[in-house]
Amino acid sequence: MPAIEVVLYSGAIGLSIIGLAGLLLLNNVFRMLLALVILEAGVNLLLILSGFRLAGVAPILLPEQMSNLSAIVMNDPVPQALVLTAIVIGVGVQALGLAMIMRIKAQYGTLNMLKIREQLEFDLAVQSGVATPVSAHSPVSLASGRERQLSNHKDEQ
Amino acid sequence: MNSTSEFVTSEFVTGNVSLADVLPQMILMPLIAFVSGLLMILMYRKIAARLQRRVGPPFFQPVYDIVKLYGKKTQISHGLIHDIGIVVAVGGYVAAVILLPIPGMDGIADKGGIITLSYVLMVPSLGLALGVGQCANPNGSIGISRALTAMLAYDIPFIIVVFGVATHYQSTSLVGMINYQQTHQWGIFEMPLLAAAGLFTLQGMMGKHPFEIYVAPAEIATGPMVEMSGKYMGGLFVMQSFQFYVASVLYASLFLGGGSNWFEFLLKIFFVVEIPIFISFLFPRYRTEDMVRIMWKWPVMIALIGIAFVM
Amino acid sequence: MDNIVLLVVLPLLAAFLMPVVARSSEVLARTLGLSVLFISIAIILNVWNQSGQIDSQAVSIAIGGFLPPLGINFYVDQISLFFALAVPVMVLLFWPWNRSTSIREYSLMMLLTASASGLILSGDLFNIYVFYELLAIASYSLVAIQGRAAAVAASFRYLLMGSVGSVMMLLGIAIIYTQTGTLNLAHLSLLAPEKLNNILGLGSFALILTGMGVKAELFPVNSWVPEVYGSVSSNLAALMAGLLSKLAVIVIVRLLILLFPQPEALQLMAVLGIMGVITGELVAWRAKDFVRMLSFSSIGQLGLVFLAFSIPGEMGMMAGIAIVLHHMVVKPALFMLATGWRGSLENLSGVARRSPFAVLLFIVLILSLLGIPPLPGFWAKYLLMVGLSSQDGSIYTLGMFIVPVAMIIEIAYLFRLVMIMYRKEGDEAAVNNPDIKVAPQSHSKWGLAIAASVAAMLIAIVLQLQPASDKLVSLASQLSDRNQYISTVFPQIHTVRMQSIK
Amino acid sequence: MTVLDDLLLFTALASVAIIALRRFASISKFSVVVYALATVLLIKMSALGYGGEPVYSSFTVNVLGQILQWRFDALSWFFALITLVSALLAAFFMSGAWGEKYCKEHSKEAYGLLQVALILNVLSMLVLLASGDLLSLFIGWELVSWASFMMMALNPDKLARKAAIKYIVYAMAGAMAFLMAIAMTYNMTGSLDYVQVMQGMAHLSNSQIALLVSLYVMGFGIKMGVIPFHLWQAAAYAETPGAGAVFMGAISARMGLYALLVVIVQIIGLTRVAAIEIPYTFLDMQNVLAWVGALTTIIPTYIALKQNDARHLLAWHGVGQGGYMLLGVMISDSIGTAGGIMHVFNHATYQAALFMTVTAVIYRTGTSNFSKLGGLVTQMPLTFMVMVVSIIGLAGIPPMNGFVSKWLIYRALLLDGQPLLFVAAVIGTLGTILSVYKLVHNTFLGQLRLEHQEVREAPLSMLIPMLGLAIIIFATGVMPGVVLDWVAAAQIAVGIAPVEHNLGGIELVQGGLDMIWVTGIMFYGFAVGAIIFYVLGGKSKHIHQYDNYAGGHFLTSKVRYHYSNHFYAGLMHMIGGWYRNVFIKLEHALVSLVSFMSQFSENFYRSSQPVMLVAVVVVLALYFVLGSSGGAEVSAGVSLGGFNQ
Amino acid sequence: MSKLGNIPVNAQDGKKRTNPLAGVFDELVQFCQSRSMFMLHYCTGCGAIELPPAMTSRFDMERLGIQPMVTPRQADILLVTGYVSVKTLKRVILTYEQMQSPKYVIGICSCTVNGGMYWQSYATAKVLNEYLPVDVYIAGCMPRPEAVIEGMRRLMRNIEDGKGNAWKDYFQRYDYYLGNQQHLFGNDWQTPTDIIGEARHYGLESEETYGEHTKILEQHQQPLEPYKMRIKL
Repeated sequence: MPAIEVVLYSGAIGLSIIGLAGLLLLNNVFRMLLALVILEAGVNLLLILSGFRLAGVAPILLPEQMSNLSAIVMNDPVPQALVLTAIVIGVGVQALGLAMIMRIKAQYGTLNMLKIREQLEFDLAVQSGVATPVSAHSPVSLASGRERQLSNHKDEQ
Repeated sequence: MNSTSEFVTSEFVTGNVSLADVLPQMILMPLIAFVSGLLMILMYRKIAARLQRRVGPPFFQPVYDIVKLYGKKTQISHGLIHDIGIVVAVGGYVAAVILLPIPGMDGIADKGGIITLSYVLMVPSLGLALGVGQCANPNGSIGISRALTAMLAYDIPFIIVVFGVATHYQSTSLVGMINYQQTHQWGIFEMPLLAAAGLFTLQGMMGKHPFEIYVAPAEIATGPMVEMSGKYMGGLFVMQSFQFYVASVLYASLFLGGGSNWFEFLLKIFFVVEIPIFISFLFPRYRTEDMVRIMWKWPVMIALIGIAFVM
Repeated sequence: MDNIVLLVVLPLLAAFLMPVVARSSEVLARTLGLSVLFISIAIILNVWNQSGQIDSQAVSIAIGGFLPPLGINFYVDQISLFFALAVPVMVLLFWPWNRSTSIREYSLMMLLTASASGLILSGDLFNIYVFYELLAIASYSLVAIQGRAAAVAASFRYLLMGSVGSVMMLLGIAIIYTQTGTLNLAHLSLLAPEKLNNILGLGSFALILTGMGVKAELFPVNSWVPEVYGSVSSNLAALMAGLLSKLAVIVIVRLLILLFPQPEALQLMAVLGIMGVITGELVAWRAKDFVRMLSFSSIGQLGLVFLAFSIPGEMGMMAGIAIVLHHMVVKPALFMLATGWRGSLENLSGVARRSPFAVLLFIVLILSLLGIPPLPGFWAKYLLMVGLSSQDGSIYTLGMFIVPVAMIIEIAYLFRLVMIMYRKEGDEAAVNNPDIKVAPQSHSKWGLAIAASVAAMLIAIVLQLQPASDKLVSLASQLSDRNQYISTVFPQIHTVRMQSIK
Repeated sequence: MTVLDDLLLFTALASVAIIALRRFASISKFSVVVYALATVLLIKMSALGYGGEPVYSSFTVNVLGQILQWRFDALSWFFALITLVSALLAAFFMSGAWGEKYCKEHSKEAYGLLQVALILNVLSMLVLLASGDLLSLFIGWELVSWASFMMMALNPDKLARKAAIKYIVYAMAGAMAFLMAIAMTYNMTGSLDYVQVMQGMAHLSNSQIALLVSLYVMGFGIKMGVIPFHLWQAAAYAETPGAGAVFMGAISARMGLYALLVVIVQIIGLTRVAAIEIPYTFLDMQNVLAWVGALTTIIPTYIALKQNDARHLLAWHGVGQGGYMLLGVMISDSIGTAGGIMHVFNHATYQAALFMTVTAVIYRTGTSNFSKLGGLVTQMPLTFMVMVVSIIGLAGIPPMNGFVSKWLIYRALLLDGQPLLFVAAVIGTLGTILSVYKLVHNTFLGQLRLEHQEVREAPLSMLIPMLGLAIIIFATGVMPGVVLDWVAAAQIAVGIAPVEHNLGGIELVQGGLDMIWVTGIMFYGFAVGAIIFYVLGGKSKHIHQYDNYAGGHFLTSKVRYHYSNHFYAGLMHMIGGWYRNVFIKLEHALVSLVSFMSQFSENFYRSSQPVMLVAVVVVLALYFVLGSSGGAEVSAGVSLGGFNQ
Repeated sequence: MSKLGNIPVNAQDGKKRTNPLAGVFDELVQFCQSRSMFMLHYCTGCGAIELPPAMTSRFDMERLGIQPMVTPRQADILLVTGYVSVKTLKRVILTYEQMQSPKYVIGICSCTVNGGMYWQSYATAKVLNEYLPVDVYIAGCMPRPEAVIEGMRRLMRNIEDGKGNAWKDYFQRYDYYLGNQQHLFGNDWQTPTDIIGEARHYGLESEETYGEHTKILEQHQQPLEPYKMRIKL
């Protein structure tokens, strides 16, 4: 495999790994979204590379080339089309995610994933009537503590 | 054991018995049992007295007691079940006595066999228990609860012994067993361990010292008998004489070859009943749980080893 | 026949037109969605009536006249047609009727309809990806649009998981493409025994399974389920649990049959299915509110589905389809019952007195869910057990023991709930103080009607067991028939080639 | 339309009618008529009980390649007879005063539901008994389970609800084991039809048979309540509303034995079971099952001994007596199986009678707690009489029917040379005697409580079925041949040599049993006893219960002079320490294990990073992929840029 | 009436035998009764210490057919062995009433005869036969076993001769005994036993059975009818 391909592939894989690691290790939801963007970019790059030929040309078949098909090195157009779609979809998802982050920030006042999850669990428990609602100003940790208390409270066998 | 089984089965297939044939037996057998039982009680009391260096009661003392009890002017009943209890207690033993073969009288014994007999023997206990229950006296109920516990204690080794014997003779028919022993060898020589365990259970079955916790006069006022007066008590005395008789005849039939003639038979049953009597005044009374413990330990162990030899 | 395409096109158009139309006339916009759904149903019924041959053979529709493998195509057989029918019908059943619903939500519902229909009909791998993503976006938005903070947070977590999943799926598709150079399913199926029967093929299957699994509530990637179902309306939860997860499952199975001949792929699915069954039921056992219980029960049932489809051969296919179809009707019905019964299980104390009919329906539904003969759920479970016991592998043996255990746990928590429902009122004070009770309400007539008709359907199937079982056999044989797929899409392929594939 | 069709159709229509009419007052009369008519239909098939050809239903269903069919043979007929007669008696029992009181205490609706539950139980049992292949057997099985559950769940008490939940979980476990076994049978033999499975079984290896037998036995054993699955039954049956408990106690749990007879005895065959050696022991599978039966006679019986509530005591005995049936069947000779099968009939009669008496006591006094009863014999003498007759049957003492079946089992054990099993069976019987005495003593004997002085005899509608059952118990005890005819036919139906019998019992060269003679002698003995008592003894006076020896203490109504607490104190001193609640602890441990695993799984679903799971599954899946195919292919597979290939 | 010589005995000496066999059975029973006496020793005082030697190997009462019994239901003889306090007397009377006829009372020690060394105590009943019909008194403080056995033998002879009928007196003159008991214990005195009913049941009543004291008793008497076994549906 030519060196340049190694570089390209490792770059793409590296991007994916960075994205994935970011998603796993970060707690800030906005950063997580950015990590997702990086991950998608990496995977898209991989997809592109699968159709990439070193020194290839654009896949436009001219009539005079018909006689000598095997001599021509062309880039594969299909992955590029796919990636185009994937990028569009990715952008859509990211925009949706951003909008959601704004709503979350407005309502929960935090971007920390851990706190969001605890608040979310607590909200769900309150909605379903298995935990006590607390005022919006009470600290999240207190609420979650109470919720935990309640969930341990009654345990029918 | 195949030869045994062939022997037993070929000889002792009983045909249909007509009622007329067995009616004399049905009348005579309880009488014989009653008289022998009275003598056994007398023997029991005499031996006890002798062991305690006393003179002991006169010869007819058991008769005096029973006649006196039946001749009481007033007697209390706590209700119909109280009466029926005594009837069943006596009647059950009468039935059991009839089901036990004795020399020359074994017409009906084959209709039941040893398993039936050992269950018929529970009928008087149950009847008595019901009768005592109606007395509404907790001492009686405690006594019954102890008596039933005692039954549980000695019946387990007893039933192992019965199993061993029945396996040995390949039969549950008492008549078959006796005849086999008379023509071959006594069971006690063929199954010494089972015989020893059987003797042990005999001790419990007779309900005398040291296994008479259910009576415990000073503690629960003779337990089941606490409210028994007059003919009720008399019934129990009659029952006791049957009890001695049944226990000894059963043992003699299983291990000592029954009796080919009357003399031999009586000798054997009195000899059998003598052993527990001698033992009974040498030991103090066992508590209920101790009785259960000892009965489930030694006789069971001996009997199981005995079975291992028999099988 | 070709107007099948309209199933995708019309809702998609409606989705984009609706906000525009709403500017001039809101009523028109509202009716637009409904009318599109009715038209869709009419189209499918028409197709079904028109061509009796759909029972035995399938039809491939090339979009825009470009024949596969270059063009993209829709593949229509019994099963895809059935699910294509299920999409508008169920969307219609769980249509957000109330007047306050914004027009955006209707629009998203139409998007959902379009993408779902496309997903099930599509005969092209990348199209499947695209429709899947559309479906995902529609459902993220539908969840988030519920307005509550919890819904947004749940939706965002769902979005993160789903996006990563779809990236993985894209990666899988990339691998497949590099191996085979095509994305048409039929073509891939032709090439699969040579090109994909290797470790890369297996890897790509694992990636696709992970990606699609997010929607299909596959074991480890389903932690969004309780959060999302708990925060959205019952209608949406019913739609997602009943329909969308099943669509994803069917697509996975189709890919599995056509593309991945490796036994390891089945084993992977079996392992994840078993884990899903056991963890789902275990957590449901601990659940303290109704919706959460249903969510985890749904995870468990989907685990059963994966386990069933992982059994090679027609028996597994039958079992899988039976469970899928059964769960597809029962779970939405249960979610409809949940509309009145949100809240702690303890609060349901004595509801049987207030709404005996609903409780009766609930019992019938869960009996079928548990697989009590002669209700349809039993036959599904019976097929599953027979299928599992027919296999030798240790995983299947494990599954054969896990499934009963899961059922026992399921019966324990479901009937604990029934007993709570039949409690005398005031028998046991609720755990919490009274002001936080979410008091049980009476059900909407519509929800009860849906639950009742599902129950009636179940009983009708019991009375018509023989035809139902015949239908199941034909569905299973068609779904598992690779050759029919290939020969339908490429009628020109020589039969000799076909035999060599076999 | 065969008679079987008529019967099933009639019962089905009747259940629909009863469901529809459940709120009407005349429903109780109607249901009695229904069961009577159904019994008549069953009697039309009575040729089955004497070795007639099986009756097939003309209704079959073809589903998933299986043909479901229904038929009645002698065994089914025998069980169906017990079912319908106990349903008839239970319905009669609750048709009168008991039903009115139940309506008053609960509601009309509840009473109607009880009737519905009863007819559904009967219907489902008939469907089960009529099953002609394993799949229809399973369907019937589940129907019976759920019908029983419905019956149990009718009692709104907290204890009853708990028991019902426990029951249904156990029942589901059993059903699942059964289903697994069916699935395996199908794959091993290729069919679920009895005949074909029977043929297919011949080709299976011993290990396969062992697996099947253990699964089947687990399935059926849970229903029968054998050790170690005995925990559910007693509480569930005891807490069922009175008349329901009568029916359930009589027959419900015996459906397990029916299925066991069909599957293990008839289809698999006990010789195959006996051929399975248990490794590292000298036992075979049959021995193990026999021991399960023997332990089931012992442990629940001694648990019953500790109960302080009449219903619970009886229900525990119901579990224990099931052990005798299993033991009898597992001896596998004609006498033993006859004993086992006959015990089903006998048990049904006395257990129904006992539950009726206890229900009558509850009806009059409002409680079945031993500490709150006593001395009722003067107030309810007929009830007492029925109870005495039935406990003699339960304890297996002549001349009642329970003795005959137990005698058969003992005799078979003797012939088979099984000393330990024999001893175990006897230990069970002795425990039964102890606890039935406790039952009859603590309810009917001893001191009458002040508040029960005005208690009256049970009403006629409850007495008639009780007395009828008492007569049956005695009559079949004296003339066991009547039942043994049916039993012999049932034995032929399951492929065992029929027991040789006559009207009075068994004729066996090595010591038989003739109950007519035994009973005759016993009654002769009682007559002698009565003569001694009434003729020789003088007049006696009936005295008040407070005129009682109390060590010189003056008894008044303020002093409760009655012994019912810690009834077998001495025995418990000895064996009390052996009650370690091992099975309850095991059950709790199992629940704790599930709870622990559940918490573990829940923590998994609560992970804060949603993506973590995706990553984990991808990594694991890829690891699995690499592991499964070996690394060599990786380098070969990685050739990118494949379009030109 | 409190003198020793006034112990009322209804002697039936003048009984005529019309049929030689008429009394045979009765005589047999009487003989057996005399040869089989179960005694209930109510050990109220120091006299009880002399009973064990009388029963055990030195003197061996069993050769006379005398056996100890622990419950009044089975006993024939009530031995009152010493001073009787008022509280004890209640129990003695109850025990006596629970014994089954024919039954006999033997008062041992001087205390039962006239109060003995407790003659001026406020708390003892001095003369036992005011409250119970005593058959035999064995005086002495305390009487030795020989004396006890001699007393027993006397009783045996009485019974054999058909003279041991003091128990009938309790039924026939119940009013008298009840009066003395009421005098000591107060007017609300009642035992759980139904003496009047018993007297009526066995035909042992006479005019003196009833009187002013039985009327007092009837006023406050708790019902003593046994529960009849009845079938009331």
